[in-house]
Amino acid sequence: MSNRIITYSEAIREAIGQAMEADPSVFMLGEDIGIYGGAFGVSGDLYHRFGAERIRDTPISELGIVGAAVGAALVGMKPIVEIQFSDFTAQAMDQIVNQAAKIHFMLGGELSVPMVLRAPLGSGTGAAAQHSQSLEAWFAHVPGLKVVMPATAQDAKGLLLSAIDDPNPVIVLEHKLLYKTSGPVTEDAVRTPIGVSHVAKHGKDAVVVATGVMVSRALEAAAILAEKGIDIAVIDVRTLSPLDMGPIEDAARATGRVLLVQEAPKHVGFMAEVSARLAEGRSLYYLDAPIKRLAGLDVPIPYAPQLERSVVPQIDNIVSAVEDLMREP
Amino acid sequence: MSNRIITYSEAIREAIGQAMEADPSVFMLGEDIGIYGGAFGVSGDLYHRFGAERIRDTPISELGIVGAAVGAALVGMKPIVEIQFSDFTAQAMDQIVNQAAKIHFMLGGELSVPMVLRAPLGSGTGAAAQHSQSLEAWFAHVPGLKVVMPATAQDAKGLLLSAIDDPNPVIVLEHKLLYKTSGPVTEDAVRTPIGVSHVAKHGKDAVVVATGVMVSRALEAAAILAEKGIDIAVIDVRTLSPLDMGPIEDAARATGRVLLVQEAPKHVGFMAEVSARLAEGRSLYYLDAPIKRLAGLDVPIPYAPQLERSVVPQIDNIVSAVEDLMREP
Amino acid sequence: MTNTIDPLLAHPGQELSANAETARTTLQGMWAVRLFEEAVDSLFARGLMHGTMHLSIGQEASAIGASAALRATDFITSTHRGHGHCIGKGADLTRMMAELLAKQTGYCRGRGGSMHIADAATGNLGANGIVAGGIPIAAGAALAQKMQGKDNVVMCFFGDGATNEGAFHEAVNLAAIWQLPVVFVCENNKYGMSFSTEKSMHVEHVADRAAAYGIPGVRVEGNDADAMYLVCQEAVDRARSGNGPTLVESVTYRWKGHSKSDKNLYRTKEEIEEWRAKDPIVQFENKVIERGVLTREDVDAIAAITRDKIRVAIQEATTAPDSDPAELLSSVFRAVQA
Amino acid sequence: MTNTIDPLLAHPGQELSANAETARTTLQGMWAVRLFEEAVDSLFARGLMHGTMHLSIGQEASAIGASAALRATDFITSTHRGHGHCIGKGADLTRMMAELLAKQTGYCRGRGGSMHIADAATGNLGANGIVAGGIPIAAGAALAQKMQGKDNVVMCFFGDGATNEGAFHEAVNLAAIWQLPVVFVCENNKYGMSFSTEKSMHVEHVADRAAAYGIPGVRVEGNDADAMYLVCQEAVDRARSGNGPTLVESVTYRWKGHSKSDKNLYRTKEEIEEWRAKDPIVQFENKVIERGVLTREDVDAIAAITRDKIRVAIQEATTAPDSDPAELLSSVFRAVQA
Ligand SMILES: Cc1ncc(C[n+]2csc(CCOP(=O)(O)OP(=O)(O)O)c2C)c(N)n1
Ligand SMILES: Cc1ncc(C[n+]2csc(CCOP(=O)(O)OP(=O)(O)O)c2C)c(N)n1
Ligand SMILES: [Mg+2]
Ligand SMILES: [Mg+2]
Repeated sequence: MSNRIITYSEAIREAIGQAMEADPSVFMLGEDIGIYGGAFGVSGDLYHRFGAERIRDTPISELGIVGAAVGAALVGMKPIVEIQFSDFTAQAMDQIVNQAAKIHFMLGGELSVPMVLRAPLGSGTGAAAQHSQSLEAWFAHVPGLKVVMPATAQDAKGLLLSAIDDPNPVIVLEHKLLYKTSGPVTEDAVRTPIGVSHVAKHGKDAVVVATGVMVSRALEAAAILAEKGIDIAVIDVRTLSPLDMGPIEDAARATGRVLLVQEAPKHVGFMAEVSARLAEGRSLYYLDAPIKRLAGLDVPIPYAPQLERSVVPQIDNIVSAVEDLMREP
Repeated sequence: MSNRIITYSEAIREAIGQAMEADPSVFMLGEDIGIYGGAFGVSGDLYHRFGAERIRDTPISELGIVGAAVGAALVGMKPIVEIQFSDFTAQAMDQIVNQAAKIHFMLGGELSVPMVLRAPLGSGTGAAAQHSQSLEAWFAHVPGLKVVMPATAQDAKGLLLSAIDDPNPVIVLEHKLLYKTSGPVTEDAVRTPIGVSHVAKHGKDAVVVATGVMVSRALEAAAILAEKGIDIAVIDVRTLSPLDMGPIEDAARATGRVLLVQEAPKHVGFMAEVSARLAEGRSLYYLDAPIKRLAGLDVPIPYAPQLERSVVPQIDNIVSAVEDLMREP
Repeated sequence: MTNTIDPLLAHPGQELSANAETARTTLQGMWAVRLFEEAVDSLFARGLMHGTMHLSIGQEASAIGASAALRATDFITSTHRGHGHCIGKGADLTRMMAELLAKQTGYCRGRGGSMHIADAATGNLGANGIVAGGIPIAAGAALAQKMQGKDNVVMCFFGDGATNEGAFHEAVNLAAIWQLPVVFVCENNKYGMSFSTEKSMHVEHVADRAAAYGIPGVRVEGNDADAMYLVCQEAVDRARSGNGPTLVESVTYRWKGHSKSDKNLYRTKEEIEEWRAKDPIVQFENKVIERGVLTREDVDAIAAITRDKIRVAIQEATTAPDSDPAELLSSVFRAVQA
Repeated sequence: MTNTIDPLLAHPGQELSANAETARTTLQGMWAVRLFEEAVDSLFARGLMHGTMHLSIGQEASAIGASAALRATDFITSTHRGHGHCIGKGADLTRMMAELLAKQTGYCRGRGGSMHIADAATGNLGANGIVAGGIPIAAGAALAQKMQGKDNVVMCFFGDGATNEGAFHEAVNLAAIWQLPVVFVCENNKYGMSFSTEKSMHVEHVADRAAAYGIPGVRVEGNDADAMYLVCQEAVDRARSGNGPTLVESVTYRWKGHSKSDKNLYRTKEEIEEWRAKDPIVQFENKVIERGVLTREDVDAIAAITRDKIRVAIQEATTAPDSDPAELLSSVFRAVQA
């Protein structure tokens, strides 16, 4: 089981390739995933390896595509849908939420929908408000969906493999800025378990809980903070639903100070749930400072680079937020 | 300004009628709102009063309907869209979220979308998983949308009137079980301000924060608890976005104990935000007990009456939850 | 013990009313739908049933005639008005009734109710509470058949109103470009709730919409089980032999209101009466008797036998255990295999 | 000070190339689109522009010919590939360029970029980053005209790929049943990103899809400004006189890749060359010269003048202040009137 440094995109492509080799019922469908290789180049050469039937280009019809995946999944296939930008899941919400998420439960348990829906999310590419959202909170709020957000190349592969194995619909949200980042990735088809939060870094002074691209920003902030003598833990919430609070609560108890970081707008976002769970877990009795959230501003993502940067947390914002937290009470 | 006892449905209808009389640019569009009078009878006789042009029946095309409302709103009309069940907003999410919510900001501020979208939400009618969701958290998470949930007949009228006045898109989520409930409602077109939480009942031992039908359940629970010597405050969060935390924080400080109640599944639901805001508001330093949430189970809403009741908070669940809260620490 | 109607038999290219065997199964099927729904109507009226109901009384020939063109291994997707489709595909009447009565033995263990009956064993991929929700699903199931190299067909039922949804457009287009083995059966009962097809479309016939997808669009008298069967048989053959989808428009009518809240303000008594006169069961009974395929006694016996099955269904369902809240939390996800 | 091209002039029923005045405005419009986008392409390549860009070079006759059929009070909705539509409707070139350069003086104050340019003053209700997102909006704006008793028309631009979206279906149906004053202009450039119309539809022409809505569907050579104008003029007249929508299929081609990430793997060099040979500007120039309406010197002067306007646009935009983060939080909602 050797490791190489490959990109996050390559890791996803490798996972799909290995799953398709292992199981003829796995196939991919989406817009421009064939000869074009995907809007973000993720499917790449898979079309040449597996052909047009299994790397299936579709018309621009997100609702139809997801619905077709649901139908195929019901009768024994294991479709992987790529939605070009996660913003366009808005077009397909009926099939995702009213169909895929509910079928197993609502129809009594005999049928199930082993579908994977992959979509890039997040800002940072100058694509403006309709191509830059972080909508993970929508999916996490829907019973019947599992929701993962890989933050590393290894997890991009490992979580996707677990998602493909899973007999339930799994939403895989990939941050666009991560596609070109690299990291060590096992050659073998090693699974990252769904439903397990990951301690990306241990630390004793405070804990930063983050998702997606914010995990790497938190780790960079940790390095800066270390120089200032502040030792933070970083927890990567790889799975938003079902949520594993174990490592988060352990770190919160151990450090007494918690910063929650997300790119999405703050209001009714995912990190509100982490905060509420900590409250229910009696954080009241062990925290040294109020739980702090650092999140995107409650605005649509603007186009201009300086505007875009200003509305979502950057490394220095995380550094300052931790410093503020350390000054409490 | 006299008050009569009328139903929540009648109050909505009255608001629409008064707004349409006052302003020729106000009109309604939706499925079966004309001669049928609306799936829940809300539009009632408006069709006979205002005719088929202004009480406009549409084909079954939620995305098209909302999009048409957006377009009409852009050029000076004030459309009120009725979506038959709020679950079907899933069909229209692109127009609601990628268009209506973003246009004013994204296009630079000249254009705006003075649209109202009304939709019934919630369980309790045996309509099962695709007709019973409470999706308020989705909308509240989207910058550019205002979101209200009237809990009384007066507010059903007053918040709708404010929504119609508002130059921005407002989502009005009405609980189906409230349509037939009655209360005193001013005859005049009195507005309930958007963005103001309401103290439905004062109390000194604990505060219950609730939305929609949970407000009346909380008030009924309060009566039962009063007999047991427990005096609770009840806050009606009439506007989910923008959220007014003032009365909530005041009551939390005054009582030291907080129960948050929503019908929607707990995970990443609206009340997580209230909890997180309290945490940020330094609740750590003044609360006597951990903040507690009482919410729907994280399951799709089932059909069978006994199942349906078991998955969302009932009056006795609120009573027990408050009692538990009082036993802390 | 199952409580189903006899499997639908059909002889390709031959009318259902042409011989005793197929005439019998057809009549049984139509009676089962009619009597099941009459029972439901009455249970509902007496407060013994919960939720809402969409009855297809008056449309029995459409569901039963169409289903007769399918094999057991073929699939269907259905709608909120789906009792007929379920029965046509071979559902157990007791389990259907148990579902509507919110019982643990119901098809959905009481979690779905009338709008969500599915039956994996008979290839019923589910009724759907979302108008047009099943259409993309049908296309996907058909895609799977093609990819798996199977020759099963998917029959996709939906209403006239559903053809105004984007889901219809996207799904039919996918089926057309990929030439999928699916038959789109639009049951045009003239209204989507209260909105008539004259108002909801600017074309005369739903079948005209096939032109946008380059697939055949066929209009058929949906109250005539024979006609329905023959048209669907041809469409099923086309699909099965790899020649792609067909849009079948079954012209029919629902006698009852859309659902329980319907006051029938959008249509006239005369119109309803006109269509009651075109009762698909009476028409078929008269035809088989005229043809000498069955006697009056035969057809009466069929109705009586079916009535018994419905009685059994109600009895068995009523005495079944109520559905169990304890299992809900563990039923959201299928367990992951270790 | 504004930096716009001359308002598009047209004489109903007469080709744009038929007289000097209209020939001049048409050429100016097409050159403005071409040169604006060439400038954008180069700014982008040099790293001076941000985000992504969708260029309509090669499609200029379609946007400009169609717009020529509109009045100032008419409306348009546009797409991700919308520079031509904006310019055709009279947008200020400096403000467009400023938007793309992320400036405070841009149409969207730097918040929207290329995909979101709107201009209330000229009736441009906005480009749209969502494929087919503008189509229901156009129907709604047209509904408003009708309800307000105005005789304005809405011209709705979208691509061939957009016709596969449910939004197209639902919106065109609404426009058809309500006979709204809207002209649906589908710019069929043969591809939705990499997916060709041969693969994405099972009908030959986008115009065939009009049949599903009972509205006229007209196919026109989109690289011929005259043809485009005449067909749109007729459709606009139809709409304005209360006779409902038309689906115009403008057959054209984009020379450049879909966006910056495009490696053109899905089409051949030959195909691109074939279409480059059908350059809409060259065609129109040759035609007006042949007709003796303008001279070679005239047409060269038009190009030169337009080139200057683009130069001014870049210069003015470049020196404008960057857009300001401080105002964002207060810009999400329009303030409520007290
Ligand atoms: C997406 C969606 N919109 C609206 C509804 C509400 N609704 C349920 S059935 C119905 C009418 C459907 O008409 P049609 O498709 O013709 O079927 P029919 O009821 O006539 O059998 C409507 C509007 C729904 N269930 N789903
Ligand atoms: C709903 C949606 N799906 C997908 C995309 C990504 N996308 C942007 S443009 C485009 C191709 C559009 O094709 P067409 O409508 O033919 O317009 P063209 O680009 O050819 O002008 C795609 C797939 C999008 N922006 N919106
Ligand atoms: Mg119908
Ligand atoms: Mg195109």
